[in-house]
Amino acid sequence: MTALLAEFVQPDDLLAAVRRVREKRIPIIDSFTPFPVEGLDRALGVEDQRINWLGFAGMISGALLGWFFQWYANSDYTLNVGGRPWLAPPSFTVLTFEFSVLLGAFFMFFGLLILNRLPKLHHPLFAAPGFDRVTSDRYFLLIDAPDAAARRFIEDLHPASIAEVEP
Amino acid sequence: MDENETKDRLRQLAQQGGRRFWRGLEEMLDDGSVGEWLAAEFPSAFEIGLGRRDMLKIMAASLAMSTLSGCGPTAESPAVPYVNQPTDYVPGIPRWFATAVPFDGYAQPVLAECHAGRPTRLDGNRQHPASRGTISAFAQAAVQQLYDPDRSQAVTYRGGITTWNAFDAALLDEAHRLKKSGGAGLRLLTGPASSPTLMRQIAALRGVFPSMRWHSYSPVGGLRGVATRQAFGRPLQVMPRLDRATVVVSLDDDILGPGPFQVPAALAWSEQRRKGQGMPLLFVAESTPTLTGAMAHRRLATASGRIPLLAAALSGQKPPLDPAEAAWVQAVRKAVEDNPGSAVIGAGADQAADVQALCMALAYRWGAPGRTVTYTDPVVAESDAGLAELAADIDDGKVGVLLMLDVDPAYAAPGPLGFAEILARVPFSVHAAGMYDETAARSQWHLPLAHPLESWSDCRAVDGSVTILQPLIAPLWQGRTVHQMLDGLLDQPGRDALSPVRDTWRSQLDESAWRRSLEDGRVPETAFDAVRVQPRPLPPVAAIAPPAGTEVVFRPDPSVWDGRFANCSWLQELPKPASKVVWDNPVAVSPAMGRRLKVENGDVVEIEVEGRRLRGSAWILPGQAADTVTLYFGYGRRRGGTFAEGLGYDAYQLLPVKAAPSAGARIKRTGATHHLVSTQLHHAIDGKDLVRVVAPGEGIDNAAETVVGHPDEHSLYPRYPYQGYAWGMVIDNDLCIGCNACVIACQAENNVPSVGKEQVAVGREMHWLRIDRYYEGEPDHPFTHFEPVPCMHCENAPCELGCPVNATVHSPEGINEMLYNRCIGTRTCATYCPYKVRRFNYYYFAREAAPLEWAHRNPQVTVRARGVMEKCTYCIQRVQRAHIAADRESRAISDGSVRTACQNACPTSAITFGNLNDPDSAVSRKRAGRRNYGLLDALNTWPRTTYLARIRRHGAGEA
Amino acid sequence: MAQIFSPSADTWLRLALAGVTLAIIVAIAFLIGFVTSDYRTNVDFHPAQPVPFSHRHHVGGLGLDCRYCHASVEVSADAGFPPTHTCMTCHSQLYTDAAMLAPVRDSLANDKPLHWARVAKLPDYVYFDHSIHIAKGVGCSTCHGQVQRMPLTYTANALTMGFCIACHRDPAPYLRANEAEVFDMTWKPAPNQRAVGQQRMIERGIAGRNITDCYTCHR
Amino acid sequence: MNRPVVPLDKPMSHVGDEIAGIPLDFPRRRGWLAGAGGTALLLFGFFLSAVVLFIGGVGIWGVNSPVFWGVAIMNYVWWVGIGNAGTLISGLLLLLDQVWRNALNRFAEAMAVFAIICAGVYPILHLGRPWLFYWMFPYPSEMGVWPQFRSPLTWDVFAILIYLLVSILFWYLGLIPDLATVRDRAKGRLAQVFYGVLALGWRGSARHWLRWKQAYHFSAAIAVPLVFSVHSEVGMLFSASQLAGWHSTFFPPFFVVGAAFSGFGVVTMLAIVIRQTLHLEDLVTDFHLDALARITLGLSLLMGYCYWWDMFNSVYSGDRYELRAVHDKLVGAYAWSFWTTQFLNVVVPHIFWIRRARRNLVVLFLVGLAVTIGMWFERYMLVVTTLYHGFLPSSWNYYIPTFWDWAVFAGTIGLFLFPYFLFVRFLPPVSIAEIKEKILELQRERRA
Repeated sequence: MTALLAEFVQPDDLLAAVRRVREKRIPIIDSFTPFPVEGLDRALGVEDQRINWLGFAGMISGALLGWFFQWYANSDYTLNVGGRPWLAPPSFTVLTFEFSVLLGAFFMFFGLLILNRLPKLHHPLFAAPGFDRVTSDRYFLLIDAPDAAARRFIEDLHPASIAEVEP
Repeated sequence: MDENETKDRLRQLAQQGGRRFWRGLEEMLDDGSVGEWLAAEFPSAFEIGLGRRDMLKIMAASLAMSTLSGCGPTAESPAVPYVNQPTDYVPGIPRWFATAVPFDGYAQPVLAECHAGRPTRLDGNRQHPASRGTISAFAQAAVQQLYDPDRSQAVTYRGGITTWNAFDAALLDEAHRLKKSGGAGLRLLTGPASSPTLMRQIAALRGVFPSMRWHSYSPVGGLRGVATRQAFGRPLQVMPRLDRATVVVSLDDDILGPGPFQVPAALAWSEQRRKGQGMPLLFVAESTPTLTGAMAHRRLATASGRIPLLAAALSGQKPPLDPAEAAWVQAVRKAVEDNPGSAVIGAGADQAADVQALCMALAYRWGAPGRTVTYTDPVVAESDAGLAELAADIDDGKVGVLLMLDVDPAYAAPGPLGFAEILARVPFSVHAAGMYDETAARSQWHLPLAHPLESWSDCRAVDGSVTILQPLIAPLWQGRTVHQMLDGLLDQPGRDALSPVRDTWRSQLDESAWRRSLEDGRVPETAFDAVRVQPRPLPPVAAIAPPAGTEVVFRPDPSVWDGRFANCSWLQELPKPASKVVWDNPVAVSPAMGRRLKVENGDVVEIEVEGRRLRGSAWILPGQAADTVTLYFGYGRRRGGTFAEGLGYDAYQLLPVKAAPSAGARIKRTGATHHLVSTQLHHAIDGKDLVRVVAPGEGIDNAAETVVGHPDEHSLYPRYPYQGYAWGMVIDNDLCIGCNACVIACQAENNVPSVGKEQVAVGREMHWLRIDRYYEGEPDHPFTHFEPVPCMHCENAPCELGCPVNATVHSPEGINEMLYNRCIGTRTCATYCPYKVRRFNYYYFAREAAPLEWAHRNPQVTVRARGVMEKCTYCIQRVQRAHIAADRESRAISDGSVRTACQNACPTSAITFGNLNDPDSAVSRKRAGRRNYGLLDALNTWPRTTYLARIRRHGAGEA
Repeated sequence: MAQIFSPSADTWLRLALAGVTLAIIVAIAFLIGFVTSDYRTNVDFHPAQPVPFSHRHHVGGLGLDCRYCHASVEVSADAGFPPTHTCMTCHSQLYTDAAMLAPVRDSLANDKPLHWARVAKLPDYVYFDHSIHIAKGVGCSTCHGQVQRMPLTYTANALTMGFCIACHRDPAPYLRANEAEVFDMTWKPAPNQRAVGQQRMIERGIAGRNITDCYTCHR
Repeated sequence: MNRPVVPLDKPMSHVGDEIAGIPLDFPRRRGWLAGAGGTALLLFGFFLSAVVLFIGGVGIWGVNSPVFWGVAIMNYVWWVGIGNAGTLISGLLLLLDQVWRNALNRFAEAMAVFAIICAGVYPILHLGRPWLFYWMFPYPSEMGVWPQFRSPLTWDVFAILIYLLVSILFWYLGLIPDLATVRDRAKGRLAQVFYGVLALGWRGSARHWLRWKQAYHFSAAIAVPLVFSVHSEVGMLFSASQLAGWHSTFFPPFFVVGAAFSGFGVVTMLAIVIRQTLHLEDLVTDFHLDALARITLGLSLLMGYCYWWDMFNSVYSGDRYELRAVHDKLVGAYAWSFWTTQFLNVVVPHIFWIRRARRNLVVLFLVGLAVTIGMWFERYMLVVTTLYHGFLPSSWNYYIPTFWDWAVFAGTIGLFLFPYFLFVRFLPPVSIAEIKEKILELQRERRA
């Protein structure tokens, strides 16, 4: 089966197209832009907070790791340092925070790669004509096009070009 | 072993590097030597008779060889047992031998700690009244001198190396020739001597050579003999009793200062001082600041040349005095009247004889003879004549054979004598000494003298009692003792070292008595009894004011004395009490003179006395008499070892033949500067609570200068509980006389390296224990405070908080631990330390010592490598030794069974160490006293080391 | 536009990343392995000795007491090595002309000591004291191993800080009843060792002491 | 603003052409070689002096007792400070949604990364036994001993390391889409593969962008507090001691401000150099420089406040030792360091009250330089004036850095600049996608 890749010159044309296509209940696979186009995700109706949650989870686990690691290290070989007790939570706070930041960043970054299925060096779309301008000044819409009607509908949107691709 | 071998070994030794974390002879000398060496050490030193020397020779050789094999960086350390192990020997446990180190003719009684047959450290001899277990810095340094790689190592003739046999032969010829002439032209030159054996031998020599003459010379000491003759008609040793007299008057007489009398004087002084009444009242009039002056209740800075006027005034005459002097005299007289029959007075040894005599008479009149001042026969025997006479005789060609035993006249003679030059005119000149010094270079024969710790000999202590010196190790460089040298003249060349000494005592001491006196370090019933004396009428002293112009006084250097310790890095790096200068001798100049000449510290000045000139760099010394310049002996040496040579100026150049302050000198600044290195650049007390002073019976709480802050018990954390032992230290500032004995003791015990002048100059000295010196009042006549500062072992240790790797933590007994092997050298602990008592190994200082010197390292203490922090550990090795001994028997460590090195050495017992959890321990009781305070206690560090405030009687304060 | 990367490129990239990660893990594992290896900790190290002295024969076979040769073990930090004289007390009678004993005889004859290679070595900044361990009931074999089975003496345990600290943290399993047991090479812990061990800790005053304090061993 | 902050008049593709053109077809090859070569020499000097240091020991430096810390620690603090500002500019301004920030954030972040590396080497270099530095990390050792987690040094070790990792992630995250741009414009196979792999196959999917934005903002949101914590800890390195002049709860904020200040100084210089050499006038506009100038001025006022508030604290405390610390700052042996700091950090930036000065590249550059140097002197003042006069006058001493102190310092400048040259040459120095985003935003605003 094939998919249609429609190329637009203006971001707002893309947005308009997206809205119309969705009204027509034509399934949209994805849309591609050189930069995050304001409102595009809403128009596409994609909703995804997982990254934030991952980061948050990372920070929590980092904090726990940081605190309990210090707790363990101090209890493993208890020493009298400057007359302080071996368990000195006030001085543990700093590293607890550091660790929460570290794991937060890691979760978030690697979460991003995994959710985005990156790295993906080879992708059929790269073969699509003119797709190299997706990182410059062209805006693409990729839709499932089972029938000719849908295709015609897309053509009525006057994209700069239409290409059939194997997603 | 012959000279060439020796030379080779030395060269090889010189090339050897140290080994990281080296510990003890057990590892360093692990080859054949150890066994033989120990075998030779046993049975214990005093039983060895004839044939021992050969044995010892091998040992000396093997020390050299083994040092070689032991110090390679990759040296594997095999275990080397004995062939025949002595019955009472236990591997790994040090043994102690009693002996003495002579100093200016007086015995300093010591106990030597020996590890595997090698003396590593000297302690005082508890059983000896002249020591009571304490010891001076000089005596302790003997160990370092013993292993000094620069020591004279071979017999030389006209500078070329030869053998003992050659010398014996030559001496024999001379002896024959001399016999015929009855010893005409035979001269003996020694330092001050009290050795009975030496006296016996000299007597014997007189028998063989009737016209022999014995000269003795010491640049210090002066005219005591003459003075006592004038005062009492006979030579005497006059001892002011600081433990009994309630008023002590010193006219330029440094009673508590360095020298053979320091330890006994300090012992006596502290005995009375310890009663806490601020007694005795000490009145000092002196030209240059001394330890005695620092302890004075009332100190007068005045020219040495005006001392006769003061003496006259005190004796009732009416000499012209300036207001300050008059006031001081007034105060003294009042004190003397208030304390009838309990005052003593003494004048400096370089004062004119009649002045000294007058003071002796005054002391007799003011005090209770026999109680506040005692008289005994002189301990140091009187010789036929001095150096001046000898020089004259040489000039007249009367001297044919000159034996110079353990003296260095070519260096230490007064410049005007020109002794170094005329020495060449002596047909047969023999010089025996430990170092190849200036005299050695100018004598025909130079003989290596055995070190006191290598020798059989005997010597009298200050109280006259005799200590037999026994060898603790074989002569490292095949040296002979003085007695063996004289044996050579008595037709017994090359006889063993023991015999001459044993001969002296054979009649008095049978074998068992001989053993006992060796074990005790004291021959019973040899102390001198006090003698009753009758003062003779004295003519009034000529109380004429000295001529105008600058006055020059001469003093032995507080660190290297007359120069004999000049090659000892411990003492070179020992801060001089007054100036804290190291590795140099400054020209002491008063602040007033400094202002007048526009001279600052380090400016080179030229002093001219009777046409002779000298250049040295000035040091402004608060408390110095306005127009007086002080020159210190012991420096400006041209020979005498790598450390000794080329430092400072040679004060002997200006020393007048008749020892006395020379007036009418001229001083001017040359414009040149020479950087003098001092370990303390700032001296004003910054806030009086660093050193606190109270009136007798008073406590800190109501002291004039009161505490700023009290330890704050409120903390985020609970206070750490210390069960069991809680080690702590109390230092009594009222007893500390700043004599530096503790500093050297700490250095010797804990393998603290010397770092050299350049490193001290950038502030990298390594002393774990330093003595801070602060001035109070105006610089022209200040009050001086001494304060020993070791690690405070704070319970809230700021340093520990900073260390990222737990290299410094607290022990469950409250000791602030420093783990060298864990330290990575971030230096955070030292940065955080408010007391700056931590020392950092910026380089591998310990390795810079010559391999031979490693022999006196303490095997119980790790030698620190480069890049690690170190500091006072409360002598943890001693604490642990006591701990293990006690724990083995599951008993408690008794109070006083752990004594730190500094505590052991301190002649005034100013330092107390013990268990704070035991309310009855000495340290707890002191800490409970009202004079107790913590240094910087406002910082809430809860120091384990605390201080007792100094006591000052009201009214006596202002100088 | 043409593809820059072939379809397999991703596979290769992922493999490469996985490879790097794996390499790091392996490197760490190897490091740990090396640090704890017998090679580095000298375990099972048979140094060459001047005389092939056999503890198996003397201790295992003849049943000599440790203290016969290591005489100062109860009173000093050093256990001490036997002087040549000690060897000759017997060997002046036994095997008087055995070739292997020649060095011993020479030593006595020429008054030149034997050089034994140390088997149990500690760094110079570690201050181990035999006497206190003996006094508190820590037996020889606990550290030195089954010496009575060693034809040539070798290091039985890795004398690392870990080894020492393990016992200092929990001495109970190693404390023996009495002198006899301390020097008994074949000693086995009692079935209720922990209980008796803790009892002994209290009796011998070990319980109260913190012996993991740094200055216990380092100075 | 008469001129827009981003080039609105040009087509979207223009930004990409301009920036992606830099790595692909570098305009200033000769100049670059010269600069890179020079800094490479400095870098070599760094390794040389490090070797000398490890062989000779820290004794070759001027440190002594009581000044146990010297130039090494000063430089450490200095570099950390510079690094922090990079993250602040990028992260904080992103959260505040400052449009003009997008032209600067990329090379500010690069500056942060390289500055942290420079800072990171010092704690190791200044060790007495540097080969044992790994004892500061928690790993199961046969000794059973762990790092000491109450020590500010341990905090710093982790802080610096984590800060480095997070900044690199943050930096790379922003780079990914731009690397894709460069990839798609690259002609040569090598360039395509190089940038292709780095771009991880980015293809601008709307879903990817959605998550990317979340991630990007999230990193910014945690990077900013991280910066505050990092330099607060550096401040605690001093204030955790009891020494007069250091022992103050005021230090952490004081240090954070100082960090931002010094960093802005360096960013200003970098911005000017890059803008002029690579002709980015339409991206790094006068407005940007003006903004930098205003911030520098503001921070300088804040710095002045900190200095004098710190001293007021000391005086107000009435503590004898604190008073002496103030006295030493004002007239002590090292007063020159204090007054130099005051002049360069507090006086000089006041020139920015003048509008023309804010627009004058030379003035801007010089002030940036002044601030950077001034902040170094501040660290000198803070470290030495407190250490050379401890509590006990007996331990007072002076401090004189040696040749090797300076050699290592010069070396680390190479360690900073050489990688920076590589960055400018081979990576897009300005954020392409973010600028485009802003362009669309502004275009829409105009239409509305």
